Amino acid sequence: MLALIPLLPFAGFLVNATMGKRLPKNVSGGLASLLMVIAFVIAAAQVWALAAIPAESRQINQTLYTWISAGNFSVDLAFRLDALSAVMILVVTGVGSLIHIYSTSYMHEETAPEFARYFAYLNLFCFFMLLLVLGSNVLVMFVGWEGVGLCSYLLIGFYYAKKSASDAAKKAFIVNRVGDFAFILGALAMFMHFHSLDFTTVALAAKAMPIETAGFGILSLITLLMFIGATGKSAQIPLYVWLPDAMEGPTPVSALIHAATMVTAGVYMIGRTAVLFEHAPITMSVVAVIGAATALLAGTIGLVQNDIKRVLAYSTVSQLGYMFLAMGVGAFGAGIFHLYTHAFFKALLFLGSGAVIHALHGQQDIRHMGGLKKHLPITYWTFLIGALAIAGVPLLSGFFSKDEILYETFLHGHYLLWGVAAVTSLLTATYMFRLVHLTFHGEERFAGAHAPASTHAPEHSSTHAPVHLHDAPAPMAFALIVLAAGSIFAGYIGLPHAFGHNVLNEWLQPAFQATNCGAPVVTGELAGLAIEECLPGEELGGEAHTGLELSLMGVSTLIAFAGIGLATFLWVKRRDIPARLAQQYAGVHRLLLNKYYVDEVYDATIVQPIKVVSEEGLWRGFDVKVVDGAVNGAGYFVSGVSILLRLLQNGSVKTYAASTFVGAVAILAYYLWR
Amino acid sequence: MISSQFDAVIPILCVALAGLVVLLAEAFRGRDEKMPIGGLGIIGLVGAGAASVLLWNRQAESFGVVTADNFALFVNLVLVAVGILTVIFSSQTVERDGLPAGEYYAILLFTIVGMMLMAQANDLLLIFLALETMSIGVYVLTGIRRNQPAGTEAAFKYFLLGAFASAFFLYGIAFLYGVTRSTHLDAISSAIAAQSMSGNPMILLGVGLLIVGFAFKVAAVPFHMWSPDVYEGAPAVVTGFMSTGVKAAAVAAFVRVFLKGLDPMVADWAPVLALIAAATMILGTVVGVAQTSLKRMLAYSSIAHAGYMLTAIVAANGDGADTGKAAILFYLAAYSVTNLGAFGVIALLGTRERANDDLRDYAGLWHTHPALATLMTFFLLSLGGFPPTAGFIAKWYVFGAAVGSGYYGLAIIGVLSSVVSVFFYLRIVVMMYMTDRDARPVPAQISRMAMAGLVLSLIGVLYLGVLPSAVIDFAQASISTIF
Amino acid sequence: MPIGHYLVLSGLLFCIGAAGVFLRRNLITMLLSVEIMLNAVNLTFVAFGRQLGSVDGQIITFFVMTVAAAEAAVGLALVIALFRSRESLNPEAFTSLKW
Amino acid sequence: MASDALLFYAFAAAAVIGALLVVTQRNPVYSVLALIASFFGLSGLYVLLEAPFVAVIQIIIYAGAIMVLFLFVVMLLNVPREDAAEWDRSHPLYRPGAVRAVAVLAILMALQLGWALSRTPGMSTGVAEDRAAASSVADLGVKLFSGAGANGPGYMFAFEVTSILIIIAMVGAVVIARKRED
Amino acid sequence: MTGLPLLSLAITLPIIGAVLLMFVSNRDGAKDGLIRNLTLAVSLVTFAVTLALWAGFDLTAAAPAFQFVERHAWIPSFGIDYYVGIDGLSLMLLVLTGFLTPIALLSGWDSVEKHVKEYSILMLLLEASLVGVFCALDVFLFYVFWDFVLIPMYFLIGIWGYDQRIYAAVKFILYTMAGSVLMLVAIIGLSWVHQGATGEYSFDLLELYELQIPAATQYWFFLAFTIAFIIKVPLFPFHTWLPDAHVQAPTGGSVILAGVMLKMGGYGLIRLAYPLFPDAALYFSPLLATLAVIAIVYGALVAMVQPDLKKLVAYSSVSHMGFVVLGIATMTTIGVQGASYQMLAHGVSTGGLFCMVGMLSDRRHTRLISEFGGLKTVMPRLAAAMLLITLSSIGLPGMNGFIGEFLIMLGGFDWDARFVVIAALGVILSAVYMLWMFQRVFHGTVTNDHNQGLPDLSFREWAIVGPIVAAAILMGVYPNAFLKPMEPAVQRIVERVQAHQPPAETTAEVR
Repeated sequence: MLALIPLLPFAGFLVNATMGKRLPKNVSGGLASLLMVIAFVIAAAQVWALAAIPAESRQINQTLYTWISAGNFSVDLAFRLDALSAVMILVVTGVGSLIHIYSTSYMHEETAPEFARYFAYLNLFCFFMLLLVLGSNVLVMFVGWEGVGLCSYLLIGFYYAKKSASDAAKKAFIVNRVGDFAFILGALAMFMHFHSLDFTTVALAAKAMPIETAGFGILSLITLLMFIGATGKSAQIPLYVWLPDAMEGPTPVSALIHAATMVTAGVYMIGRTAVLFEHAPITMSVVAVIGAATALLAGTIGLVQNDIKRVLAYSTVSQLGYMFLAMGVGAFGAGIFHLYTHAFFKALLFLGSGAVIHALHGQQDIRHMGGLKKHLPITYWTFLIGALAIAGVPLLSGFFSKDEILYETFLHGHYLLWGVAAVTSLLTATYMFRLVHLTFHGEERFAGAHAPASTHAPEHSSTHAPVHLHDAPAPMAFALIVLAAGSIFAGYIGLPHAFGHNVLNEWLQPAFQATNCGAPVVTGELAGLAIEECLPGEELGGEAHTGLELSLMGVSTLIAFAGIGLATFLWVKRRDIPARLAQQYAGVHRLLLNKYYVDEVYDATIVQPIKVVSEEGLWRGFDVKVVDGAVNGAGYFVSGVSILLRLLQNGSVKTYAASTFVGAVAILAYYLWR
Repeated sequence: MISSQFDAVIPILCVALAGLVVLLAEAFRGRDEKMPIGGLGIIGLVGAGAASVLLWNRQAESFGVVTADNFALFVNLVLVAVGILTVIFSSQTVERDGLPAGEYYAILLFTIVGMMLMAQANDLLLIFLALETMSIGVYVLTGIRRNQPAGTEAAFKYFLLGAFASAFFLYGIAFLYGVTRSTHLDAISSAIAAQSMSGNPMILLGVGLLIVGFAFKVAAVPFHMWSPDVYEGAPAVVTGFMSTGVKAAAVAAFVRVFLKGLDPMVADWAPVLALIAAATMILGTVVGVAQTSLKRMLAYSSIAHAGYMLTAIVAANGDGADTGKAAILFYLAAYSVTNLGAFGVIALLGTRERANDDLRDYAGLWHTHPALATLMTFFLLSLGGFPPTAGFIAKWYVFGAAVGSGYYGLAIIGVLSSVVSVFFYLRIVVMMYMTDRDARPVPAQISRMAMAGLVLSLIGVLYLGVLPSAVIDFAQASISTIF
Repeated sequence: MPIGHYLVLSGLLFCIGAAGVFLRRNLITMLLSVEIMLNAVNLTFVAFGRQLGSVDGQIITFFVMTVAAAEAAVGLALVIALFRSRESLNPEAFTSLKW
Repeated sequence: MASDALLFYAFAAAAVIGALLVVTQRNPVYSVLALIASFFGLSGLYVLLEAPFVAVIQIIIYAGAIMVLFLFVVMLLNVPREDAAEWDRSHPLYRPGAVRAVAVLAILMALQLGWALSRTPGMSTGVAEDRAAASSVADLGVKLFSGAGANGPGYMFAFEVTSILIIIAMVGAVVIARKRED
Repeated sequence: MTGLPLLSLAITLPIIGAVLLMFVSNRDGAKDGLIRNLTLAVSLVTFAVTLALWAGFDLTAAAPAFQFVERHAWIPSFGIDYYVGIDGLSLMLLVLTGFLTPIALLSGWDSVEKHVKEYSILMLLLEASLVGVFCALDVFLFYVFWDFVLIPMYFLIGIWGYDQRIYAAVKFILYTMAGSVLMLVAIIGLSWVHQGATGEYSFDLLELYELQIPAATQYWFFLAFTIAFIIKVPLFPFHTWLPDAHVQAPTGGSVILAGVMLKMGGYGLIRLAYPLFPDAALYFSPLLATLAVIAIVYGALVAMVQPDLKKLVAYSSVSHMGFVVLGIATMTTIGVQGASYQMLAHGVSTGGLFCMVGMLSDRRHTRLISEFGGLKTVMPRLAAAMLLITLSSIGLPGMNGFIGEFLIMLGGFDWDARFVVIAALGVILSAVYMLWMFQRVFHGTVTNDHNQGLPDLSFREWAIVGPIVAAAILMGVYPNAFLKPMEPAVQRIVERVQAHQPPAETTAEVR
């Protein structure tokens, strides 16, 4: 049954990939969506069944067959549903279904083969993503891990005829590969140390090991490597560069892959191996710092971007940073919680932006939008809900998850990180509402403006200004509304302790610790980072902290509103200030606009040198000149010697006799003087 | 079978008689009468072959100086094969070039007499006489095309240098005679062994001078310089004949003298021969690279092959002795069949006016004469030592012996030089298959007889390459009788 | 006379003959030089034969002479043929085959 | 003995001087004549070695027949002087002196031979000291025409072989020297 | 097991086919069609034979090490036998050979227009000799096949190749031969060692395994063998023949060359060099591994900047085969299993890549990447197939390339993690060069007018692409089908070698 969940979308992929060309569009799209919905239903049923199992042994396992075995290495193709993966499959199938449905409408202008291709990819993605979350060992997860990377590649490059799209696709894949490089090394190290790749087995074994407070041990190594893998997939510093470019793909893809699901794989993976991370405080610190730094960095960039999707992309990076921050401080539950809520509102935002782009026939530049509120009411209102949620306005889902992260960070004593997170939170609210204002409020700037070629999505290309704007068609609207509902209510399963019962945390708790937790409590210098999880119960959620929790909640509420207010002030009331600021601090502005020139730096320090060295140094230099030169040189040497020796053969009989004579004298000389 | 004092010379007699009959037939031939003179030669050669087979394992000896031990008989059979193939290939050349048929075949047969005698003689003087008989015959054959100045030039070079080398050879015999009181190999061997004369400077002089003589005949460096010119100047058939027959006979005598007569001196001559062998292999292959005339190229190739044979001789002492000796015989057989085939192809492609032996003349041969090109390819692959041809087994055998006797250096030089040699063999292949045809005239008619000869060679090459066991056993049985 | 004297003498003659091959630019003289070498060898044979008290040395000499005669016949025939082709007896005139 | 020595040196001088003249003369006619003179010296030495038959043969066959053949050819071709034309001097290795310099090696070889002989024991024994000469013509004939005998093998077969040698040389000489038909 | 001498059948069937073809008179190509079909039929039957071998292969624990053994005296006086037999390792390579030959034939179906008969004969001879290499148990026999392989390949490159074919052919044959002749000397030496030890000559591999060879001798012999093998692999810095040979060879030749012939090197290392000379092998392993990781990274970097598709694939082979050598150098069961698997995987995926490049080059008569672009619009199916094979080549998990690389790295991690870290860089780089290539060829818009209206996959091409893609996925999804048969063979070899591990080093545990 468990295997059916990923296999259904895979079946959809097969159908669409092999005969999609010949299928009418509503069949191929409908089939793909239907299969996803069925998968969602099955997933829900499975989770329901899971919930019925007592918490200590809350797992559903299914082994298909032994996948690879060699020597003492053996790994099964096996699935495991536990509390953590349950959350994930619901998100993946749920949000996935919605996006499928949305896409049937969004992609409708494509030709039938392209349409089928799109859904084939999308289904394939869901297959791999489900494989990733359901895999019971590192290697199966890695299959999904790389698989989603592949699908992301395919989907980003969906409009392959566009150079920027295929560049972005390639970049995404390669940057991901860099992360995978570390991931696979981590897996190798894991196997070397634990002789297993199964998550539970490894977690149990790791549990018995002391926490590596003293120094950099094997667990630190494994976790650090895996974290580097996560930075690739989840777009963290230093490997975040691919995600903004990934917006070249169709917008629903951005919603599904680059917001809701795939990019959270890194977070999920840390959750999956939480025990290991707990035992490696050094890595944890790294995770937290990187997470916070990414959140801040991406937030600052997001502030000045003009492409609606890019703003959302940086926002995603930023939010992912948040999640990592949570993981890094040991608040795994909070991280996953944010992952979960983020899936809703970020998918919503992307889909909303998709609806905008759809309506504007491919226009993505917010400088050429504005005033869309009255044209696209459904889009506007749902988008607004998403924006409010992400900004952290109380009682929406984003508020709860974000707040929990801030709270946990503060609680664990990372005040600096808390500060960074708070600033980021402010930035988030600001740039989100900048986006809302510029897109939906103010004067209409879209009329007559031509979509710039570079951000010109072919599917909605048109050369003349839109005459009449349509709001989202029914399937799109449906997806928007459902997600908007999710953005509002999803947070209530993880209510702060101050307000009630954190169902999610409780549900997830067993997944973050190996089932038989018996390790002694260690209180080292880095205390508080890692040890709580071994103590059953929720000592952190005790009454003692309620006051703190409430006051921090207040702070974040203030921050959210401050951000919204600031945005409203700057981009509705005083439009001149941002422009003036941009002029005044042109350098900073350019720096931000160009994303701190990170791409350029990578290009100059890594890409170009490698290319030049490979071409001029290795190929034309070493390979052709040195190695082949030596080989050909040997040949030339022989023929040169040959030509020289040949000259001895001058045709004169005397010379020949001389040679004979010299030979005779030499032989006699050898005999007589040896 | 009746035993008599003459047993051992019966093969030789057969050939000699055939030669005389050929002369007589020529004498009685009408001016334009056609006569299958070559056929007479073949009869004589077949008779010699049959006699050799019948003499197998009988250790016949005649006059105390001619033996028909299995070693000699093996070489005889090789020579018979060489002779028959040469006669077959000659028919076309003789007719085309207007050679004096009777004289040509007579000299050819007498030359074979000399060769067989070299293999069978057990006495230095007789070896010298046989060598001269053979050499004079070959000199004449080389220059037999009187209308070709190059042929005469080649013949004279060969002659003068041959005579020069013969003098050294003879001088060496003189010293050995002076020290051991005999020219008989058994006597020499026992005299040296009995008096442990290996330190005697005079005997060393003798050994050194004998090496000069033999090395000249097998065309080993630095006594090789005649061979490219002579091979180029001679008619292709003759070149084939002398590159195989002369080499086989000379190597046979070489082996007999050094491994039998001078066996006690092995520590003295082995290093010198090893050095010569190494130089020969290297120089032969290296200089072959720059050649553009096929005959010349194959001349250098046969220099290199002489190096391999010398390697086998050197290896015929020490642990790999038996292997080495048998390897010599096998190598002779394999090399002879292969090289004759190759020269046979060259001979067939020549015209009266032009030898057509330049590399360019082979351009696109595959398209015009696919059969010839294919045959040539096999011969070249065999010369290069590729499986499944005779050349591969032969090389393996020789290097096996060298390694067994501890001459790793020679074996390595050998294999590496064979790689270099592959380069120039492949140049021919490249020309034949991979280059477009030039507008050069090529002979239209290839006689059936000659094709049959080539196919025979090919069968030999493949037989020795795929199922070498019989011949290897034969070779091993052959060496067991003399050493 | 000591045997050594004869041997040294023959060695000297042999070397003179050998040198002659290189010194002269005349095919016939070169042939003559080879004859000197053969005669030097003959002297060696006879001297050894005398010292060893056997007739072998002398008999071998006969054979050598026969060979020398045969060689001379062929050699001179070749010289004639060469001369016909190029009107010269200089060995350097016959270098069309080379390299 | 003294006269022996005197004769030896005289004949030796004749042989050596004759030989030297052969290789230094530019005129082949003189060379042939000098070689005949040298042969006379050798013949004398053979007499000293108690090999009179060889000495006679040397004069009759060698000097008389073979050398005359040479002389005949020299006259026939009418090339009195060495041909000094500069043939093919283009080759880098070929300088007129280069190959001739190899002749210097002959001196080295002579030294080698001399040195080798000087280190060989028994070189100072006189040739006639040990044994009596066995050089009667009868002895020669018996040995020459015997097959395998008590004193080791005879030379009968070798003698027969020379017949082949002579045939081949004859036929060959005719084939080569015959005028071109075309 | 069947009573048929299946191995001999697998060797002789192509030879018989070749001989039959010789008698087909084909004046001016009149019978080309018949010849092509006949050749394909022969190769398919041979493939069926290899599958029959697989089917009949005994996987139980009690099975003998070598199965389907046939032994006939060949040159008895030197203990040389016609001695063939297979273990799982050989089996898999045989199946690979059987699988790729029909594909190679199909890939040259239309593009080989001249001398079809000779081409077919040579392809069949090539197959026969490759089969021979993989099942010979007599070292001499092995060498005979090993050397013979060169000849058909030489002609294939030289006659049916592209413009620089002669240079490439000569370079190919001389380069590889220079390496293998030293092996010949070592083989001979080995038989002498055997003779010294037992008084008998023998080239029987299994008997030679048992020899106790002095360490110094081992070193020399190992080097001689290994040079032959790493030239064939080819390992950096002996790889420069490969790009030339690959680029100039006709498509079918490239497929066999990359798909099967390179495996001869890896096979030789596993079958001969390591188990015969374990002490030397362990001593030299770090050196080999160093060269291997250099090859991995170097090959990838150089592949990245190639303007020519075939050259790119050729250099990618250098990189991928570096993994094979690395796996072997680890001499752990996992590593060697991985190496063996990588050989199979590389055979399929690189064979496939060459087929696809051949299809492009058949259509456009150029292999320059810059001549292409935007082909996905014109030929979506070809692009899809190419993408799949590309992905399998870059080691996407779930496809064949990943399994081998992962196992190799796993095996290597235990042995010396430093090598693995560098090797893993190759994984990144492979994505870089392959995807970049894919992008430049297939993505974008059609800029070159010649590329407009190129036909998509034909039925014949489907017949090439289909099996390859199927194999690539099957091998990725269910690798155990291939790993299991190889396991006992690999284990035996690893145990044999590791028994020579000096005891001091075995204690180095991770924990």
